[in-house]
Amino acid sequence: MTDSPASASRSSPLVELRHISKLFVRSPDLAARVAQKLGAAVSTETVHAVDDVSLTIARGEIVGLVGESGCGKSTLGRLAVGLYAPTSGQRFWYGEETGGAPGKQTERLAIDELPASERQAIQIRMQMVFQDASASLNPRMRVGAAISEAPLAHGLIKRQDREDWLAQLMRRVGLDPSLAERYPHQFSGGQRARLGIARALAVQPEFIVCDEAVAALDVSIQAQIINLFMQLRADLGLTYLFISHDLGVVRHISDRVVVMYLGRIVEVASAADIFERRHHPYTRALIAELPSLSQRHRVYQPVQGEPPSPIHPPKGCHFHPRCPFARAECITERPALREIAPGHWSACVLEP
Amino acid sequence: MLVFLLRRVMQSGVALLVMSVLVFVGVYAIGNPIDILVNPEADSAEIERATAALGLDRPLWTQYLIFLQKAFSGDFGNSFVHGSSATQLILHRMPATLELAFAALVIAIVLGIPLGLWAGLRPESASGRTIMGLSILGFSLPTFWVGLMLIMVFSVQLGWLPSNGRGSTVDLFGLPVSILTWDGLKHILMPALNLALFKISLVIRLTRAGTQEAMLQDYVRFARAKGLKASRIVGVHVLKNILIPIVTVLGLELGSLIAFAVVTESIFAWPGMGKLLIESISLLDRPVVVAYLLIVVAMFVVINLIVDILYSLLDPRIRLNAAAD
Amino acid sequence: MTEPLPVLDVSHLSTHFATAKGVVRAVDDVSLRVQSGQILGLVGESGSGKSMTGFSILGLVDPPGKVVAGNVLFKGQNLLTMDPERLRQLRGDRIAMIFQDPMMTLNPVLRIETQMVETLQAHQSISRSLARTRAIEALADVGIPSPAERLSAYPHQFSGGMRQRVAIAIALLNRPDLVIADEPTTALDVTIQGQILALVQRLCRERQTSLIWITHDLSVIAGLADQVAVMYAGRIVESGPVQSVLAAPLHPYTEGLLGAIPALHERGEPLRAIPGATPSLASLPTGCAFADRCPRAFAQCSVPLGETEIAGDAGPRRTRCWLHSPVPAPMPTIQR
Amino acid sequence: MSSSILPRMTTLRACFVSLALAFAAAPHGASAQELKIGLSSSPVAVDPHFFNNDAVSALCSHIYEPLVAIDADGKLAPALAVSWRTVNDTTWEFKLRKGVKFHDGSDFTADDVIFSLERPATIANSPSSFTTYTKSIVAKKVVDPLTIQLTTAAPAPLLPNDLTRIFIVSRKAAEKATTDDFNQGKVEGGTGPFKLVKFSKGENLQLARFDGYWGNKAAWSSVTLKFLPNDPARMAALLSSDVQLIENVQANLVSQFKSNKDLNVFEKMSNRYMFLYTDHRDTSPFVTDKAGKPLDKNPLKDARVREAISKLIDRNTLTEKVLDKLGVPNANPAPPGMFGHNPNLKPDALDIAGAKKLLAEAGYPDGFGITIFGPNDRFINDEQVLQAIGQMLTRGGIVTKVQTQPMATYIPKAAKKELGFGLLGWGVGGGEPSSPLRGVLATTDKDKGLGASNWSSYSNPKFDATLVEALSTIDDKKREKLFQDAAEIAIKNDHAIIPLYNQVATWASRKGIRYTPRPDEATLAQFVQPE
Amino acid sequence: MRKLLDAYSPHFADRLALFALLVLVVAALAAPLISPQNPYDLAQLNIADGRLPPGTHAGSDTATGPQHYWLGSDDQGRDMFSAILYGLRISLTVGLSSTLLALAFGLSLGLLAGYFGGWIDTAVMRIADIQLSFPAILIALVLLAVLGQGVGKIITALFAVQWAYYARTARSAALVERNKDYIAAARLLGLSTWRILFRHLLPNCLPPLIVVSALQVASAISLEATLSFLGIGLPITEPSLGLLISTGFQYLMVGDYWISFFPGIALVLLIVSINLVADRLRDVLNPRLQKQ
Repeated sequence: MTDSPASASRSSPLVELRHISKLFVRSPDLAARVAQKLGAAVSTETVHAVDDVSLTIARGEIVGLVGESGCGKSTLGRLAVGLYAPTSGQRFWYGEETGGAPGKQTERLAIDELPASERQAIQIRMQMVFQDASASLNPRMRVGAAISEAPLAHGLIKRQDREDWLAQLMRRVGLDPSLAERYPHQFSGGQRARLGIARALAVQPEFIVCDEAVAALDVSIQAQIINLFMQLRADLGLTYLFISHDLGVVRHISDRVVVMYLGRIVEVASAADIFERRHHPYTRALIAELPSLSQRHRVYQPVQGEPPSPIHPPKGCHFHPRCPFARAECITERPALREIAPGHWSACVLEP
Repeated sequence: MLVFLLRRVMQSGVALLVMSVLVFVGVYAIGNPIDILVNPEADSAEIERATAALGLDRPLWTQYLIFLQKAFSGDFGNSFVHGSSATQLILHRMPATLELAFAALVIAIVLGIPLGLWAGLRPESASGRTIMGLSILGFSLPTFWVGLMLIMVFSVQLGWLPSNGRGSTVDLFGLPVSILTWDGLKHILMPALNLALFKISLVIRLTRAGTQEAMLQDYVRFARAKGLKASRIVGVHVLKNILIPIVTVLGLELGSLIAFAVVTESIFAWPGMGKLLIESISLLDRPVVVAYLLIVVAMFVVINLIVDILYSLLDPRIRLNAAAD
Repeated sequence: MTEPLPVLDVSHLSTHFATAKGVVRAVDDVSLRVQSGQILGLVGESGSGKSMTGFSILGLVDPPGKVVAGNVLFKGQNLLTMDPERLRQLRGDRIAMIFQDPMMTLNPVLRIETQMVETLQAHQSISRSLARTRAIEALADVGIPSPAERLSAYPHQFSGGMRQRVAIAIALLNRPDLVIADEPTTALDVTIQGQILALVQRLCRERQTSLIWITHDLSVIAGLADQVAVMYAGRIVESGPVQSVLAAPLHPYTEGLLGAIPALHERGEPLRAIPGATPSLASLPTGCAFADRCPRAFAQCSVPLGETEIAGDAGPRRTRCWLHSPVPAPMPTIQR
Repeated sequence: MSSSILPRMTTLRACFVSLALAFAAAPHGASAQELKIGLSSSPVAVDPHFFNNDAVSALCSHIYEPLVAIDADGKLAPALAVSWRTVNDTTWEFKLRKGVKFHDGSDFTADDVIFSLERPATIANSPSSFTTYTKSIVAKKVVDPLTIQLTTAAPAPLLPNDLTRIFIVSRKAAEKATTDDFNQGKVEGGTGPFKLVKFSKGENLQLARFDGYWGNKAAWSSVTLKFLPNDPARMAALLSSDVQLIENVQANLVSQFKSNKDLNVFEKMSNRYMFLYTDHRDTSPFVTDKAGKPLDKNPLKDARVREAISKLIDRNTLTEKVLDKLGVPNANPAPPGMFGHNPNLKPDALDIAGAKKLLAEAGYPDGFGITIFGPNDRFINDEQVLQAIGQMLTRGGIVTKVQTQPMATYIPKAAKKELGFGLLGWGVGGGEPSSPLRGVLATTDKDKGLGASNWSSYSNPKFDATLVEALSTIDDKKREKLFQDAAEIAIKNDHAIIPLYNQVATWASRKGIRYTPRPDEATLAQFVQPE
Repeated sequence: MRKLLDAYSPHFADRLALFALLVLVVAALAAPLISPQNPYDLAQLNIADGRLPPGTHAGSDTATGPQHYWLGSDDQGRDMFSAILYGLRISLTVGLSSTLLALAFGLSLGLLAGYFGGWIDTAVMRIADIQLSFPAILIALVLLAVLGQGVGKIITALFAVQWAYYARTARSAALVERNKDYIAAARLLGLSTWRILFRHLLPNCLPPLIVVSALQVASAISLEATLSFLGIGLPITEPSLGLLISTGFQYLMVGDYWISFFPGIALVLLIVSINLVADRLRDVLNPRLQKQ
């Protein structure tokens, strides 16, 4: 399968999602089924949170995932780390490079088909940093215990080494190790974000999904955390899927940007291309609305309409009701994600 | 809506079935009703006759199946003691209990909501704290104790109110109602108050908590920013929001009012279903006990249904179909 | 000064909260001025007191909070000393407010119609049917499709953006002279935010309504406002015409804020983050609250200071920083 | 065991009422012609043949009459029959009263008697049938409209006593009537001093004077019997003049009521015979050693132990202190004055030393452990009595636990012989003591109808023989002697049961109202008179 | 300590309630040490000392010898002071143990149901629904009629009445907590299900339940008193406060007020103080109000 928008620059993949879909279905219970038999119109509500998405993330790459609320970007993030089981599609993990330098042979593992013990070993290589740091930390656990719990449970560190290890890790994310015996609520928002990162790092992951990890932070703190993320990548060679609604942040941190709209990927390109050679009308609208410091008394000319309900998405291209360039075919046919330039993919019929 | 109703009916059906089995077995486990029904002067032959006459000579499961078969056609069997239909007996007593329960509910609402609002709007004031203190007292004092105290003070000592029984009734839509006569009102006042006591406290606390919470909401601030008068903010914006939990809880509490009427009816000799239940348990009159519990649970179901519908009327965000979980 | 009478003139406003942990100075010696038809951007991070400033102006501070000092002159009348009934009549009529979370500002159990009609009827004796007509017009103005039908809907039947439009319609119903908008687009998506900004901009311009736009996002202010005031820890640290402040910030905090915005950096380059975290409002230092995060702090910064007015190209600017104080500070008596 | 099954709620025995003594409101409302009575039961029917139950029968006694009545002294008295005699060993002849009218105006005849004797057997769903009293009759013969002969299979000396339980109803009025018809007042088939106006189950029975009554006309044109099983409620009703007469005054209020100048109190030693039954089986479930380990031998089987128990009980303290004088120590199923009373049977006196000696002789010098059971909602101060007995036995070395429960759960367990040692009371009705002898003491024999309530498993062939002989002895003198002998064998010689006392029945009225108290505890409006 | 007390409540009434509760609990705990008589030992009672007014010195014929009946004696010659202490013990035992049992059981079921969902959830919740559709007092009435008497039995009955309530509350708490990201994080970290349930979910579902159960202790005590008052539940020789009130009521106005009055005061004091303290706890533990 080569149709997945893989990174052009780095060819050594780490994680691959292949034709992943996630449906949230409220299935009718017994009573509803009986009512159905009696002729009542009982509809099954299905939300296509993620609709046939393929994505490959290379080792050491930062992929930014942008889109508005409800577009399925968070769901995709959770699918990627395995918090959600996909309705269809597969996840692959590329093991350590096996061969010598020239071959760069890596072993491709379908994660969810592995035996439990092996899956577990891979599973903890993939971690997540959550948006709401206060909800993602157990409020009734001391932060030191919360950070060291998993590595102790998995035998990654020894109990007698815990103190040193913890101090080192906390310093690494910019926290004073003497705070280890405190509870999460005794920390500020920025510190909590660091705690969330430390906990994820504790099991030595290779791949981290950052789900709106800086969205709740004030600008000044947000900058600190973004810097930390970049620092960690440089130090540890981490791979990120960086999910955010903030194009500015994504542009700054990412190597590659994926734009989602209503469960589908509409455009994939390098961070530079997305801004300079944006193709999909939705991407264009997003970038146009980006507040800018340089404009004064600017005249806002926003894209019209609002994202439709994911329960009843429009046929064809999901964006066509709001698209100024919509054609007849957009209403009926789902545009395929095609490579319009090397490493630049777009799901729009418009010529590049 | 249909799904919702169906779901309710199915759930209730299961509940009723389980309950009938439990009560059947339970009353059976308490003892053989024949032992206390039959006159001690009777000999063994009479005991056997009576056992057969009441169908108690068959194995329990057969008795249950026979009961079930009849129950499906709406017949809960005849009372062992009265000989007449258990359902009829209960239905005959039901209006009195319902009247008492509703009177208590009305008292709880009429007293509880204003007091709760007051305490919620002024949580730190002396009056607010006094109201809350009293509500804790109302929460804490056992019903039986309060009932006896009420009788002692108002009937015996002051002689203002009759201590027991139901006053004269007037038929309203074919049901005897006592609140329409002076005599009836005098009779119902104390038992209803006694029964309501706990609920008044409950309503006060719910209202207060709801008010305090609502007052912190943005919509209240927005209403103030719109320049609305305080009376409208409290009377419309706050009240309508807090009514939702209050209606829900009170609806569910109506069931417990009916159940707790057992105690109150005993103390005030109120001729309702609860008194019938106590009598029936003490006589091991199984058909009446089973029928009583089935009817009460069925009433719960209906009350809950009404509560849910009311709920959806009060809270536009709720669609009945969504009440699935 | 030949400036016309400002619509709003706030001076030395302080709002304190008495809590168990001490007095929280949520708003501390804040002075603002909004001219007719002007848009003032009030910028600050969370907990900087920007929302509380808005509430204080309108008299919407809940206990244990209390406005302890200052004046709020609305067209020359002091709102703080005004009879509560008169203040109520002004609120929602001459001064309106829009809130952050459109999910929470509209009463969920009342129809839009009720919430609009009551707003009209609270301030003028107007028949219900006329009020309805006005409400429909107002909904149409904010771009609600088929407004007559939507009038009888409940808030939850609208999307977030639509709800915010309704809230704006309600705020503007009585054609107020001043609107205070408290982060009204923060909870919205970027495309919807653009729509709301466009709407507010258009309506204010058409009606010559003054606007205080409270936000944490400097880049929104950049495109929208005429004047900007930057708050930190309950105080305004800098204010002035937008172009001057953004182009050449006077206060190190403003400078830091701008430095933290990724858009102003090369991709991948480390951001110029402000170190440390916002201080607790309950235990502020006596001098500049920003001092311990400030790269340019010096001994004097622990001495209390007032605002300094500095002339600028686009108009006067003010800042609260010893770096720009014409008067040398007295020697600090307390060494931190 | 009692036959009035509807329990008072013990638990609501709260008694704040006396406070009212000082404040009691002046009587109001009731004219001399109107009488309101508060009953302690809530009878379930006014069909006289539906439910063999004392409370129901007492209620029915206002409307219906039997052939033979029990008078206020507990003796047989003519009612609808003016006289009766035995024609031979198995045949009784009853002469009926002349000029008696039913409430519907029709005449009372022998045919109505036949109908009334047959009707109980036709009521299939009766919870407790009156056939107990009629089934010995094998033939009925109408000699003339006012004379009837009843033939039994075996000699039935107690037939007149049994017939005190059978109310006579008019065939014409009742032939097609159901129990519901009776309850709804559709049947005007009684001859009693009152006609039914309305029966509201659980609330009251309203009666009107029957002006065509053959005997002394009732003093009240209308009577309401209110059902007030709740003690405080009933007391309060009297004090607030809601009713003019109540039955079963709370024990601890009797002396206060007596000293209240607005009230009258009436007392009568009831024929309710209170005793303890003891397990005569080889092992008994709740008998243990003092540490609580079960014993493999049942000490209660030893008559000396039973006697010791009896000697440990201070009956005077029970009746004077615990019962507030509402009890009279008594060992005899037939209380003084009743047919069959045995003057030799005296209650044991308190004798702790003697008891300990007996226990030592029986092999229990250190005593043993036991649990005593009983109801808590049935008899006067039943719970307190049981606790006091517990104390008394514990003091004598028999470490006693006390368990009380509502009658409804107590009786079935006792009947299954799961308890072994407990308190029981037996209303000795019908004017003679055969029912407790037959039910409690005779060896259980289903075919002969004996020992249906013999929960102690007592069995003495000599007692059985004596009793059976008595039950078929027509001659009153001889029969009385046999009853006396039987009681002596079981109670005095064998200590089969441990007799305690007889309850004292109480009534209280407002001043101006008198009641003639009855040993059967019934409250009948026809016995209420203005002062 | 001072700080704790300030955090609890600045109001005198609330502090008084806390103090009263402590005194009552200590008195109940120390009952066998401080009561002059074991009121449950029939050998220590003498009916001859029945209904003595408070302060009487009597009791020649009891195992304990003569003593002062400071609060009088009941109809059986039971020293009221001792009886109240022992009654408090029973009330607290019954209230606490039934509540704790119900809490433990309901909480476990509720957590499992909430965390795993699916058929476990459906099964548990249906059973709880059925249980909850019976009014508590009716279940207790029928159950006690079946079970008979004894402290263990009344605890069983009250347990049966309460567990479903906790199961439901715990489940809804678990449903909320389960969807929080710290649980997701724990799963991602490969922690075992049991660890997630007990180290992460449980401590976070507990606080609201603790407040509920504190209130529930009071209502269990009240229900026990009501049932005792109705004459079922406890053996008469081991009276709880409810039973003492019940037996004493008939003497209340005959002049022997002490038999009912003192236990009544003790009961009301106990329930009111528990409720007051629980009420404060609720406010103290409620994060929404705390933020203010």
